[in-house]
Amino acid sequence: MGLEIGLGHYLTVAAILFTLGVFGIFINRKNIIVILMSVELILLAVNLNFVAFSAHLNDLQGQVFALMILTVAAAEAAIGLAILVIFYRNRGSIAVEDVNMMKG
Amino acid sequence: MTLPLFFFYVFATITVASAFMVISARNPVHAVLFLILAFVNAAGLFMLAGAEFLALLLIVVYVGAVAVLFLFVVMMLDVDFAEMKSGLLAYAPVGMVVGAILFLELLLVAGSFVVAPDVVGAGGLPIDATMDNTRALGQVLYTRYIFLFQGAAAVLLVAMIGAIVLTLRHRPGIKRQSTAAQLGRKPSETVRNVKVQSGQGL
Amino acid sequence: MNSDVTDFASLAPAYPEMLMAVGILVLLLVGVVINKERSALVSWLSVGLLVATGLLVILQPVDGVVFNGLFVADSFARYMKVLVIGGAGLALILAMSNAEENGVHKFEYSVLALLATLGMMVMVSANDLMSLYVGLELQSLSLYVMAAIKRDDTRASEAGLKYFVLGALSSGLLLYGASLIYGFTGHTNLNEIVVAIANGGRSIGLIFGVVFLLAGVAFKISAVPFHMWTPDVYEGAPTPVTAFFATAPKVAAMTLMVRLVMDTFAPITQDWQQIVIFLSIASMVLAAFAAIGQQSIKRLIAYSSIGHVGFALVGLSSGTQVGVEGVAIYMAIYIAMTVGLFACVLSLRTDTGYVETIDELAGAAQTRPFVAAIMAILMFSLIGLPPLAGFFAKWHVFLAAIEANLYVLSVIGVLASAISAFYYLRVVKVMFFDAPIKQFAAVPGELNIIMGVSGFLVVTYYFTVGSPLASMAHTAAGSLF
Amino acid sequence: MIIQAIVFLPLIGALVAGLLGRSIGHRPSEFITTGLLLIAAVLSWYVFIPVAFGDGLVGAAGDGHAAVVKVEVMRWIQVGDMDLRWILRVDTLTAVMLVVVNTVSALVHLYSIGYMNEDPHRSRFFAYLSLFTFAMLMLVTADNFLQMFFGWEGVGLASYLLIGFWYTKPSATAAAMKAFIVNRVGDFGFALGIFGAFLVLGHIDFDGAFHAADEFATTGLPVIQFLNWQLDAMTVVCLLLFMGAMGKSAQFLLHTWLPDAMEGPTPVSALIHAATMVTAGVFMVARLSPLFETSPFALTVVIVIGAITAFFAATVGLVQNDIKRVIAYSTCSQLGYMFVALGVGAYSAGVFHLFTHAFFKALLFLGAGAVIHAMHHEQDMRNMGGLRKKIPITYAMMMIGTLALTGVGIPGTNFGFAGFFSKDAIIESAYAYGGNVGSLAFWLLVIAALFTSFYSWRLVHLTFHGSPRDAQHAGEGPHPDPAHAALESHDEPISDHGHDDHGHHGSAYDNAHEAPNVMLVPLYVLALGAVLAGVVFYGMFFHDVEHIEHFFAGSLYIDHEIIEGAHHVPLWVKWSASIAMIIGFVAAWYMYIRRPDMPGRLAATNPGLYKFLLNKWYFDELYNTIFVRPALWIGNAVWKGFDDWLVDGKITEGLGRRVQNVTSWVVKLQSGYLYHYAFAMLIGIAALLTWAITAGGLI
Amino acid sequence: MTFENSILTLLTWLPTLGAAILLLTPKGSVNAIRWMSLAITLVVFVLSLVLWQSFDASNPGFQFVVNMPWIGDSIGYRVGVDGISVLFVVLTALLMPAVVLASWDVDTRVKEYMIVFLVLETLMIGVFTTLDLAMFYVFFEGTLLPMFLIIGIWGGAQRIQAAYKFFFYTFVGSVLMLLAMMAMYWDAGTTDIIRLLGHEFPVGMQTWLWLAFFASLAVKMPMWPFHRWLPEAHVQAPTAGSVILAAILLKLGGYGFLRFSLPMFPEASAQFANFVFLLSVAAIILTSLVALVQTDIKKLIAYSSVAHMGFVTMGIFAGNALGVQGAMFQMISHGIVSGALFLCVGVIYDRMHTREISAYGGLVERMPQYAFAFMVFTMANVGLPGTSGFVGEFLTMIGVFQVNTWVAFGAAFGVIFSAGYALWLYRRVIFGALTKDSLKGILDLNLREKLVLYPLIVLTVVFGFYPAPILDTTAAAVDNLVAQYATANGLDPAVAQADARAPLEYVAPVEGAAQPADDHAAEPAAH
Repeated sequence: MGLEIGLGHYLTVAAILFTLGVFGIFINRKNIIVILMSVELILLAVNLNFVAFSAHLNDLQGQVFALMILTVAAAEAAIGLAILVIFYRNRGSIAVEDVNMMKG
Repeated sequence: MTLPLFFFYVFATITVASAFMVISARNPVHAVLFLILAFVNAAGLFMLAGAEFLALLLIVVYVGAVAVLFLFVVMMLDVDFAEMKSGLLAYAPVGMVVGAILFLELLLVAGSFVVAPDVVGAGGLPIDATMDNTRALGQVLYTRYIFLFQGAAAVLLVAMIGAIVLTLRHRPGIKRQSTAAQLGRKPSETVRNVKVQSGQGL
Repeated sequence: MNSDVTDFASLAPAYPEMLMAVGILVLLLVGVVINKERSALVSWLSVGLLVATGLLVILQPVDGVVFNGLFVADSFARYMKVLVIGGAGLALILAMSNAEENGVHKFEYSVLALLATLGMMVMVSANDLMSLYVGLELQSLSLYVMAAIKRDDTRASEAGLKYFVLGALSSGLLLYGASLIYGFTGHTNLNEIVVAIANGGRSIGLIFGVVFLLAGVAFKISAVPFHMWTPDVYEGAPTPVTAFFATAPKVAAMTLMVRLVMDTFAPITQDWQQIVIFLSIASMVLAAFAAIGQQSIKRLIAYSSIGHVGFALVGLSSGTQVGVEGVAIYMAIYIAMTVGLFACVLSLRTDTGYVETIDELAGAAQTRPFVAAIMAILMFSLIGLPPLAGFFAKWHVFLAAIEANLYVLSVIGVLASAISAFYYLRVVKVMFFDAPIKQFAAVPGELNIIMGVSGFLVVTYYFTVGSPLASMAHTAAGSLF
Repeated sequence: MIIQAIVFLPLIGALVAGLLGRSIGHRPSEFITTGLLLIAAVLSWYVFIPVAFGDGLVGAAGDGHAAVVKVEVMRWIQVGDMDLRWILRVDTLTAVMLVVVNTVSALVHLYSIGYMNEDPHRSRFFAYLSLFTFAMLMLVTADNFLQMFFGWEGVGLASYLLIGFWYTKPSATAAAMKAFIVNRVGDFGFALGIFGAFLVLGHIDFDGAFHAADEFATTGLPVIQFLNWQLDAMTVVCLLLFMGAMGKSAQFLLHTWLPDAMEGPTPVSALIHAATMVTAGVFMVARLSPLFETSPFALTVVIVIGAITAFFAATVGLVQNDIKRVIAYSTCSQLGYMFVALGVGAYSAGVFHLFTHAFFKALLFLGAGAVIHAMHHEQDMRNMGGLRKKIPITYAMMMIGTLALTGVGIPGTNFGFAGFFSKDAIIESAYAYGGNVGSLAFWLLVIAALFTSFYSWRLVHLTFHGSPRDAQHAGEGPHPDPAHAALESHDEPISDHGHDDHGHHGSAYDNAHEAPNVMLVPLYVLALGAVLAGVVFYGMFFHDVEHIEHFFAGSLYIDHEIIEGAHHVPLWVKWSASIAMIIGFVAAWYMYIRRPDMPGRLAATNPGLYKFLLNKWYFDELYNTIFVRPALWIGNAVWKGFDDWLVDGKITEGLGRRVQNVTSWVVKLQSGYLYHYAFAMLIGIAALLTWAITAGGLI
Repeated sequence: MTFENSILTLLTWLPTLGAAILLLTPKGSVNAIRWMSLAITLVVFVLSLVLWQSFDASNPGFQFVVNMPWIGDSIGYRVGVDGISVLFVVLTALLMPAVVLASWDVDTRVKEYMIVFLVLETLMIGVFTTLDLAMFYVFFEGTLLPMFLIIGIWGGAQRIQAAYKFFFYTFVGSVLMLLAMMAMYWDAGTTDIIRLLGHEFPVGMQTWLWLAFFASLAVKMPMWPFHRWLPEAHVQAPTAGSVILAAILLKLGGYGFLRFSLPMFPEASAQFANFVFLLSVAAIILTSLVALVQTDIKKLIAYSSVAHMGFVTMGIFAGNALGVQGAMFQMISHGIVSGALFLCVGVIYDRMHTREISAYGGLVERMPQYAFAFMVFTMANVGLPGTSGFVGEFLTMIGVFQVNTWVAFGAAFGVIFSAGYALWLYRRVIFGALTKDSLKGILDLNLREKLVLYPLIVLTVVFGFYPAPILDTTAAAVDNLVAQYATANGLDPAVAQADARAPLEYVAPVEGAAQPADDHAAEPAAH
């Protein structure tokens, strides 16, 4: 890779993505699916980090790690959506504000 | 500015912008589409960093499967978007501040990255420049990381079981195809020859 | 490190996990093949599998690092695995009575629980950030599903959803931390990270990595402020599932926590110590206060478990071997008490269903004296009142904290435990001092046994298990130093 | 064995009557206790006579003679260097007291058989009496401070029980309580005095303490840090001890309980509040004379308090209407005399007066009891009058008592009633003491003698002379303050204990009758004592120093100078008391026989003074205002204000409420919204990051 | 298993064994349960007497010692008694049969009731016999549990609040003590009390340790102003609970001071002695005054307990043989007397179901024997010489007088006030005319109540006249303790043994002239 693209660039992009993902989770009142997508953004940021570090350190472990994350994240998305579906079946809504039966 | 750097900025900008749109789009379908866009551009970033296999995987698995799954669910749930509340929360400023602090601190990390020279290349698995990326990964995945491979398999198994146990429903009263019954049918049971008188009907 | 994974004998330290994995697949097949109405068979087979695995763990001949450094088996891992397996097994037994009503009658439940347990075992034995992550996710994903397994129940699905969303977020945090640590040390293997940190010293990136990583683990042990999911999930999930949540996963996550801070981050003790102390104080104090306001028994238990994590972290805060011993003992006693507590909760059914709120327990001492007595004993033990086991648990962790001169932490801790007495006593008060209002259904036999054993151990801890447990914990902790 | 018998026979009697009284019946209880007391009395005289007339005390084994005989009974408290044992110590002083106590007690027991004839709780009464006697004997035979304190408190208890004997009568129980508590105020000082004595002298037994006090002559007086002052140790100790004496002997400031104590049955008043218990203070100071002698200042205080008491009580006695209260104030006054004697150093004179006083005052009380008995428990003298004809024997006895009390005798000769010798001895000693204090004491005592004479004769006149003034014969009597009178004396014991009913009131005079013999015999014996005690024993107690020294054999400090001085006072001093007595008599005769309307007019013209005296200088009211009410107020304030409001309401429950507040706040945090939860995690991680890098010193 | 090494274990655990047997007894056979409990407690009592009898009073050290470490050198099974603890064991064992007898009429949940009491007995005896710091805490704190249940289940109308208050006051204090114990463990490397007694803690550390122990012990005593839980707990507790609370549980505090604060932190104890004195005197004066205005019999006695405990703390921190012996004696005596007073209250409460003083009056009319018993205990409470109450008060005051006259002066007010409230109570309850209709049919003591009260009367009086059995037992141990304390504070041990004349100064004999300051001294005397 070209040295002119510094690690800092990648880390910054990852940090922005991460922050956006985090922000998406708690700023969002509309739709749980968007929350799930925010999680995907976070994972993307992490993967970006790993890949960047991997390249920077000239070490493959980062990529293996990213590979694992991709795999697991897919599984996670599947389960998340499954749960979302049954929640929708029970409540007829996926508005974040409606996920509020239990509190205290 | 070199070409890679130019592409980096292009990909990075589009990724970030579409990521922003993911969380701010009012229509979830748009959000999913922006997510796809973000993934694709991130794949470009991966590519720039030399992780070709991962870049393609991202497109194939994420864009091809996960994002589509999202899209599918969004469509399936048929949410009445008109009812969705919009607007930021009352405490959004506080959230902004906290988010900003977090972001600045992460930038601090990015800015302060100083690695001792001996760390570079001293990792557990140096990249062999002579081997292409996919091959390198493939070589370690089934040997050195067999444990992880199996573990990931277990995770996928869980996802499978989970998805089934949660969403599979045996609705009573629904007609299903029974292959055995179909194959086991005999003409004698199903076919009746009737002589139809012309002009009369049955 | 490139050991030959085809040599089966060299994988001896991982035999239990292997047995577990194979057993799960077999059970999955059995479950699919047999009639689904008879899931009890799968349940018992699962318990049997756990017992077998547990025995294998105990009898495991070889310690060591296998799978190219991804997996470690040492006495600490063994100790904790026994706890994990024990907690999981007991939780499975608890799930058997009235499984239908609780929505845990599907055979997949057992399989998922086993998969989660496998994930926990991987966590316990993780010697690499990657295996840590995979184990954690294996556990977490199973738990997400288990939380929502009563899929027609609104609250259960909400619990599952909340758990999932927040869990995913915490995974993201953990991974972010892992990426930073990887980036700043160049390694994912825990043993090598120690060396790298020791050589490279501290840096912002590393510290941030540690914070993120610990935050991710803190979520799993539900330490404040990463605890928010706990009360809701505990309340919403079916009670047997809650029992499962409250026992094994906590042990596994705590093990992870201990291994990370005591082993991997040992060179930067001062940095993580601050974090752990913060988590500890926040957990103890917040749980003590929040639990007072609860009406639901399960929420109460949730907060109680948060508080107990705080206490266990007191031991960890010391950063000494005595502290680790304390944590190990604490978790064991915590498991025994929690399982007993859930057995009590599950055995108090009225004609309208399970007892949900504390007030419904009124007068249980007269209508169900045995259950009430056990529950009272457990409550007193959870307070940490001598001569019950809970006291000795606290004794060990605070002993460590005092040794490390963490006086402020200790004082806050004991005061928090005094405040927490408030809500535990309320349960006792309702059961013993108030007049009965409801009749309770008969108690299933296996619950009686679990309650009896739990009560017995808690009461006679000093004479029976106390000393052997302490020496085991000593050995276990010794392997980290 | 004799000594043990003297001390413990009453105890046996008390136990038998108290514990077995219900089963063996009243009559046997009475006989047993009285019998045992009589034996004890006889034995006391048996011990005393060799002391008085022979060579001295008969040793414990009966052989030889000794100044002091000690009988160890058993161990008591042994801690560190302190070794306390129950030891009966008998020396001359004790022997005198044994005689006084046992004689009077035996007579009172006897008298009570008659007086309490119809009381349903007689055996209890006798048990108390005997218990009292036992305690008093323990007091006088004490060999150490603590044993004395035991007897001291024991008599207090018995006094409490006896005053409150008629427990259904609220005034009686109140008086009992008051007696006990006021005594406790004195004991407060006494106890501290004992502690101080132990600290200063290092011994808690008398001999050791006296020996240590003697050593001060060579070492110099010790100084202690008491409270915040650096003080002369012996003064502090003696004053504290004297405080105890003031309480028990009803001296000025701590006298308030004694008049109220008259709520008890009259024999009790005779025994406890005239002859024995109240003299315990005198006995104590006499016993501790070697200590008091080390502190001139303390002695001065003793003189001043004694003199004031003598004067004060006499003034109050002038106007009282309750027959027993008059005698009670008289007792109070006479005790003042004794203290003056002690204070000036004429210890033997004080003890002498104690001795004689026991006889005539017991006589007066028992006589009064006979009057009350005769009048069906009427105690207000304004409702009496003319009883001379109805109860002549009682009248005669009362006359003897009055003569003895007022000190009738011919100065310079050996003719006189008991009080004459002892009182004159005191007045002369006071004069001989000299100085401002001595003169003050002398004049106060002389005036008190005048008053004594006045109120004594007033009593006799009102009771026995003139015409009957009970309800049927009413109209002519002076009723300066009828409302007050009603309040004062119509708190009758309720009917079940005695034979009088309210219906009897009208005919009290007509029904008056002489007491039975069982009550009269004690009067005779006491009258004998009142007549002869002075003449017979003057020599031993006061006549000449050598005789005194021989008699007391070291059991008292003997100040040669003062005794010599007392014998050589000017003639007018010798006559002063007698003259005062005569003036008093004449005044009483004039006011109550000659011009019976005069007291009323006097009272009317000087209402302030009259009320002041009638209300006993308003001491009760004063104490109520400055001690009792503040105590209750503080108690309430601490209870309601500190305990309930502050500690409970604000702190304990306040903390509870704080916890609840925090709880509701924390519970609100758990809003149920996912984004809140995520937000919490985010804030947590941001905080941890910030903390980690700032605390870690990375930026 | 010889007598030497088994007697204490037997004493401690026998009641629990009994409780286990009761657990297996059918709930319905109430009488059997009562008789069994009585039998067990009696056996324990006899055993305790055997223990006392075979106790060698001349030996200041621990006897009947068993020492078995458990984990490392922490939390071992170590038992033993010395002169300071042996009597508490006897006292506990003595009162338990009385308590069982007094509870004969309890008819709700009898089985649980007796079990709880028997367990409590084990814990109480355990506190006094254990020689392990951690086990001390275990027993000490363990008593909370049964007592909480006793108040909460069998208590009066406000029982729940009272139980909570009792629990939290003591619990909060104790947890701090627990931390101190841990710190001691790390400093000394053992929890063996015998070895800890020989360990010298750094002076700076002592201060904190002392304060932490104080937090717990002062609440337990209870010292003013940490006493607020006591009146409520007493009022709400059933009779037996009050008895145990007053007679034994309060003594845990005093015992703790004697066992730990004084010998292990002597410098800190000396440093804080004045502070303790202040609180003690405040307790004696203020709570006595509060007792004076109470309207509830039990509350009055409870407040008087606080006042009497003031004497104990005062005596302990006088640090000389007189004071400490006095405190010991006061504790034993108070155990008997206050226990008996609560039993007395129980007698009339059982009949009338009210504790309001105003509901009574004139009881002597119908209940002369009761009146007698109550009188004896009242007088003992007042501290009349000849009752056990006197000896303790006297010794503590004389002991403290040698150290600080202010304190003795203040404490002496207790002599007055105690007479005030006790006699006031007696007058209102026992004396007066029996006019209230509700009282007309009240019955005197029955045989069972006599069996409970009369032995206590005997003890009260006997120990008043002949306190030697108690004082002799404690003497050697206390002398040892006091000598240690004095040595640690740089004093001559001989001074502490009682002869405190050494510090006196002498002036040359001055003739007559009194010092001007004497006027001030005369002032208190004048009141």
